[in-house]
Amino acid sequence: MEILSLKILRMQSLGPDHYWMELENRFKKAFSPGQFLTLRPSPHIFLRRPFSVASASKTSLGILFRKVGAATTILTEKNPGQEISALGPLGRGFPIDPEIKQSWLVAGGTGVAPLLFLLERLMKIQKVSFFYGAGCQPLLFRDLFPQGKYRLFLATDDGSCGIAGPVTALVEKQLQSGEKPEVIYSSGPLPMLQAMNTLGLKYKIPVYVSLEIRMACGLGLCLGCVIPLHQGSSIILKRVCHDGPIFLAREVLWKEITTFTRISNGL
Amino acid sequence: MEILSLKILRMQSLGPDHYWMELENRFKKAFSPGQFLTLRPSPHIFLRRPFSVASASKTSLGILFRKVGAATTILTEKNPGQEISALGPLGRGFPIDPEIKQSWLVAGGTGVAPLLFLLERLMKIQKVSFFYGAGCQPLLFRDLFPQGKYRLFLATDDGSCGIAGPVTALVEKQLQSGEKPEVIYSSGPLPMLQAMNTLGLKYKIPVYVSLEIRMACGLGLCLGCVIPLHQGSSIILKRVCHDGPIFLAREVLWKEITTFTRISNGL
Amino acid sequence: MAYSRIKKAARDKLTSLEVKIGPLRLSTPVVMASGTFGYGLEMKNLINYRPIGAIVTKTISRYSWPGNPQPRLWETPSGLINSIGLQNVGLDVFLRQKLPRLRRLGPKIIVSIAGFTSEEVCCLARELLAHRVEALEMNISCPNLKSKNKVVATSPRLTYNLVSQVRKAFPGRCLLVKLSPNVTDTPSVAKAAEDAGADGLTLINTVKALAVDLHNQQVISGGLSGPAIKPVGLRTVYEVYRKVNLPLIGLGGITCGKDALEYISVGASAVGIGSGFFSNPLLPQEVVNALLGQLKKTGLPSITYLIGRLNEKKRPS
Amino acid sequence: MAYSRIKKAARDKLTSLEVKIGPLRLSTPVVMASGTFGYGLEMKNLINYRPIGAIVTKTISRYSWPGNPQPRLWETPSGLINSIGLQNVGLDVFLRQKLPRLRRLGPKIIVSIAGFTSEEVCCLARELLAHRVEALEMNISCPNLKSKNKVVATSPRLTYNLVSQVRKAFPGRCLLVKLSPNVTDTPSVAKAAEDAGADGLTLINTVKALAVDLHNQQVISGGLSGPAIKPVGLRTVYEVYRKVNLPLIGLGGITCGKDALEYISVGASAVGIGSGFFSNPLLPQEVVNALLGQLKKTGLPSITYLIGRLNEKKRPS
Ligand SMILES: Cc1cc2nc3c(=O)[nH]c(=O)nc-3n(C[C@H](O)[C@H](O)[C@H](O)COP(=O)(O)OP(=O)(O)OC[C@H]3O[C@@H](n4cnc5c(N)ncnc54)[C@H](O)[C@@H]3O)c2cc1C
Ligand SMILES: Cc1cc2nc3c(=O)[nH]c(=O)nc-3n(C[C@H](O)[C@H](O)[C@H](O)COP(=O)(O)OP(=O)(O)OC[C@H]3O[C@@H](n4cnc5c(N)ncnc54)[C@H](O)[C@@H]3O)c2cc1C
Ligand SMILES: Cc1cc2nc3c(=O)[nH]c(=O)nc-3n(C[C@H](O)[C@H](O)[C@H](O)COP(=O)(O)O)c2cc1C
Ligand SMILES: Cc1cc2nc3c(=O)[nH]c(=O)nc-3n(C[C@H](O)[C@H](O)[C@H](O)COP(=O)(O)O)c2cc1C
Ligand code: FES
Ligand code: FES
Repeated sequence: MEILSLKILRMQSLGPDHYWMELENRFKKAFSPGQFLTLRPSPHIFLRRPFSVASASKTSLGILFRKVGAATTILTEKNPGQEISALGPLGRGFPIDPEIKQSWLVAGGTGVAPLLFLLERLMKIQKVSFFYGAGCQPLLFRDLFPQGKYRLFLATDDGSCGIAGPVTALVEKQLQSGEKPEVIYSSGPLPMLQAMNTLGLKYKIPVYVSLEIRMACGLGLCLGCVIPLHQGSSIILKRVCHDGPIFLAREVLWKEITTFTRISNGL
Repeated sequence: MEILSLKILRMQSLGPDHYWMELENRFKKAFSPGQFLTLRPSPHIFLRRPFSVASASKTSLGILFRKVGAATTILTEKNPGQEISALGPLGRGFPIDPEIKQSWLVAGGTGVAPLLFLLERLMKIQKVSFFYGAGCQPLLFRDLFPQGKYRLFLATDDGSCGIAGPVTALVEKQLQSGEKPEVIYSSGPLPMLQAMNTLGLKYKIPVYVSLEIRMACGLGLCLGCVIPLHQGSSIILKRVCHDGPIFLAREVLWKEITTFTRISNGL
Repeated sequence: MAYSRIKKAARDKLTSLEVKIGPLRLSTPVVMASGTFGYGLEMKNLINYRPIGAIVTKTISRYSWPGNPQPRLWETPSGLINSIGLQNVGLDVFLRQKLPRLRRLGPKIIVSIAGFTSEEVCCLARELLAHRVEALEMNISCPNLKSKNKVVATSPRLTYNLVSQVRKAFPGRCLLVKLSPNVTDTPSVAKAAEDAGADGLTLINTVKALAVDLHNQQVISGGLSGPAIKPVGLRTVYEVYRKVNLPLIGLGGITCGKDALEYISVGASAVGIGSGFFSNPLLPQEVVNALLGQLKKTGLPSITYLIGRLNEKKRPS
Repeated sequence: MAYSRIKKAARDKLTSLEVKIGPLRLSTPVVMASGTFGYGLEMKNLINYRPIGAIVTKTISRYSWPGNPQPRLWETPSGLINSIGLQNVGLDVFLRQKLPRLRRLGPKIIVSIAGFTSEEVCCLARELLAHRVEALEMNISCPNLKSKNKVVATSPRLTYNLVSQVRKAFPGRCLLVKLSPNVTDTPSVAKAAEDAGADGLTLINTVKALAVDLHNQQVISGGLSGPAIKPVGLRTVYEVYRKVNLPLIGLGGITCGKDALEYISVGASAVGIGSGFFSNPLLPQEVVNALLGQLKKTGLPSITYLIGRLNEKKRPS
């Protein structure tokens, strides 16, 4: 974990309200897929903001973000060459089991960010299928996908690209066809993650989800991001920033989470 | 008085921490020299900031500002083409008596701003001498001065341009030489204005000063900028934003003002 | 929203933004707060008064008052500290020079009053009644009016006593009491004001605060306003709404239409615009636009249906 | 600064940033506040602990406590509302798993405690004394510990009673009391804590606040921290410094070295870093640098000479 002032290398508009930002990577420790960092876009906004790392090389870190409020609006006004305070790597990434041969990645909207990074990693060692859904064609950022060996399934709500409907329907169709991965990794809006959990339970496939929740410190200090999890027969409290943001979907108490947050993040 | 979102036409660094900004002028009412406007550089800074108008044409308004804190720092980051909320014209300008044939303008540091505008106006109708002092040569912004018929006397603290010493010494030397204007207009840091008041009393010349004080509304509503003035035999309260910022120096209770504010503005 | 309630609203012929604060009917719930809109007259050339339901005057006292020396202002993160010290023209000048012109502006006029003794406050109330003023706001959170060195609004008992007396001096018209957040238990003070006969409550006044000016080696002690205190204002309105049955004017840090909706949703019948006006004189219009937008979005016929919507617990009745 | 005082300082061999809070000697006046630095262990890989004079632990209770459901956080203009609800591991786990590791970090350890009854608090104090803990901070501004439904820190009497009891249970070592700003008269509560034998006071805890989430149609009730409340914290320290003779740990909204100097100038002997750490984990170092810079600039040998410099009125003695 380090706090650094990093130069912005690139800033690119991807489509409606979505941006791609590249920062120089001077972190000593490498990020693994699913981990995040926090940025401070302006001294006039109090809290740092968490963002998943969407790509990482020795020299640069890629972030895919959506403009939703004050901090992300200020981010869109940044120019290459400016510096920004970055703190990371934070959280634990997606668990990757070397025994596993076939995994599915299921992304909804802006939630595609951490899965792009995971894809980069997994496609070299596993058979990977990537399911990707968004509201409409301009919100499916296909340019961000790496070249390589994996299958890409696309869905849009309005049918403007790929099949029409939620990405989870696409996943279920594929499951119904008899195909079955050993593990599913998913990231996106809560209702989608809940649907993925249901599918995972139904088809007996472990599903890992990346959870988003309001954070204050991102460091495990404030206990602001704590959620209850089933573990064995008991319920335990975990910090999303420190113990997550990746959790096994079937351990999450979905009702607890969905009653307080309806994050309208894409899809 | 109007509140408008104005396009920034020009943004230029003048020297250490000093900038020249030009805004489109869409105000229906014309500014007169000595009047000011308030700007809101960012929604994340609560209060608007007052700035003297340093030049005004039908199409543009010029502002000379010094970077001293949060708001002025944000101003320096603005680019031509961006818009900014502007409210004006505010306050009363320098009183101009059509009978008067000869006036002196005495400026210290950033305080030169309103006097540049006044000079533009007066040099066409009067015999004008402009005394201008600053810390050092890079802080004497000679490029901002208009062409025309007037005398320019320069002073710097370090003697890097013009005579060495405070501009008030330059003024006093000229007064000692027997020359005497009918009126003096002055703008600059408080100690300089106080010295000008002393000179005015000594040589029996009315001195008008432009006062700077913290403001909240700039509109005469909050009574935050109220100062006491001698008027006849009594003391009355006046709002700097509404009744000023130009006051007759001998009416100002200097002690009251200097005990609470030591604004380090240039010179 | 049940169809029957909407029909009832239509029967009642409520115009959509109209609200009632006791006997006072406001065309919109937007109230210009005391001390931040001068005597209401200064803005005639800048803004449109139509969106404004009422103007609360700068607090006036029986005799004119010079206020505090400089410095009177200090900006803080998302806030403003002021120590104006109730500078005002006094009752006589107010009645002669300000009131007649104020009345021609359109919005309802609420005169804010304060005094050093209860007799002084009652005297103000009587004089203003004689001049047919429709509404008063008692500024009892003002540190000048002290009884045994206590600000009245810090004590339910002192509040009850003072409000009862002024109630008698100002019968039949709208009597508002403005409360302080600098109190352990604002709801109990609110209850005292209700019991004493107030028609409505205005909350909150500024938050006790201090700034340090290291450069000039001085401190500035005063009241904090602005966005920084919005969470305090919302909390106070939320708690008071649960304890009393009076209409509330909620304020503290309102700088956009959304802020106004937040206050209304926790129980404010009207909202006050204070120092937010300084940064944006178009705010009254923006608030009205946001409220109309919300009515359109929800299909509700009157803003009154939104009052206290997120303050679940039933109010005592 | 008189030469004689400087000579005396040199004689006393004070290191420049050392301060004393009762019997507790801190190498720097920088104190990591309760609840915003976890159990002090989490940051070992991120920051240097050298600039830190003391760490106050997350408030612990006799038994572990789950805290409040989500949402627990809400950002406000220049502030943060939290409603963690004192989630903590409880005394036993603290003693077994946290304390031994905490002690190896370097800074002094102050254990923050709270309970539902005075017996519970005294029990915590006794156990911690038995484990040779050097300093306690009583979190009596915590809304969980109520006597007749009153938060202890809202009443001088309740404060006096509780502090006296804990004083007896924790003799000879540093006993701090953390006070609330949500009180009509914090100085009188401070006086009660002093009279009951406290060694120092920590002020302020968070400011009662509420946020409205219109999108999810819910309210978030909790305590406000961050730059928004700095003016409230400064005011409280300023007032309490005039009333009591105890060393004060000032906090609320500190986000830079200048803020720390402001607190010290109105009377704080040490400063607490709370939610400001979230935005900038380098803050402890920055504060120390600013304090050292100030000593260099003023030529003073010890930071203690700056304490209360702008709080003119003589303290009672
Ligand atoms: C672990 C993690 C990883 C994230 N990765 C990404 C990413 O890769 N790309 C991206 O665009 N966004 C990501 N987010 C969400 C991002 O942090 C928020 O969108 C951002 O903080 C909003 O800041 P703002 O000031 O612009 O908006 P605000 O004005 O603060 O809020 C606007 C909206 O964003 C939601 N929001 C605010 N804070 C959070 C938060 N901490 N978590 C979730 N929702 C929030 C609010 O509910 C609100 O609806 C991530 C969040 C977490 C916790
Ligand atoms: C009528 C009037 C006309 C002015 N004209 C000009 C001008 O033409 N060019 C220019 O550069 N500045 C001018 N000023 C000063 C300018 O308003 C301040 O420099 C600015 O508000 C500082 O904002 P900030 O956020 O950058 O600094 P802050 O962080 O707010 O303050 C930094 C420093 O500026 C001083 N300051 C802050 N506010 C004011 C204020 N309202 N008046 C005086 N000093 C203040 C403070 O004492 C402090 O030392 C004028 C002020 C007034 C009242
Ligand atoms: C400069 C200033 C002067 C004020 N004067 C008064 C006053 O005379 N009487 C009063 O009741 N409140 C006064 N107030 C308090 C406001 O009416 C309001 O209650 C407070 O500012 C909180 O609202 P805001 O955050 O929207 O400004 C004053 C506030 C400010 C900022
Ligand atoms: C997330 C969070 C948790 C806190 N938990 C505690 C606590 O357990 N005990 C306590 O005494 N204070 C607690 N506080 C209050 C802080 O210690 C501090 O008094 C307050 O936040 C003001 O300081 P700040 O503005 O620097 O954050 C907490 C504050 C925050 C933000
Ligand atoms: S955000 Fe602070 S513990 Fe997770
Ligand atoms: S700044 Fe408000 S009256 Fe002058």
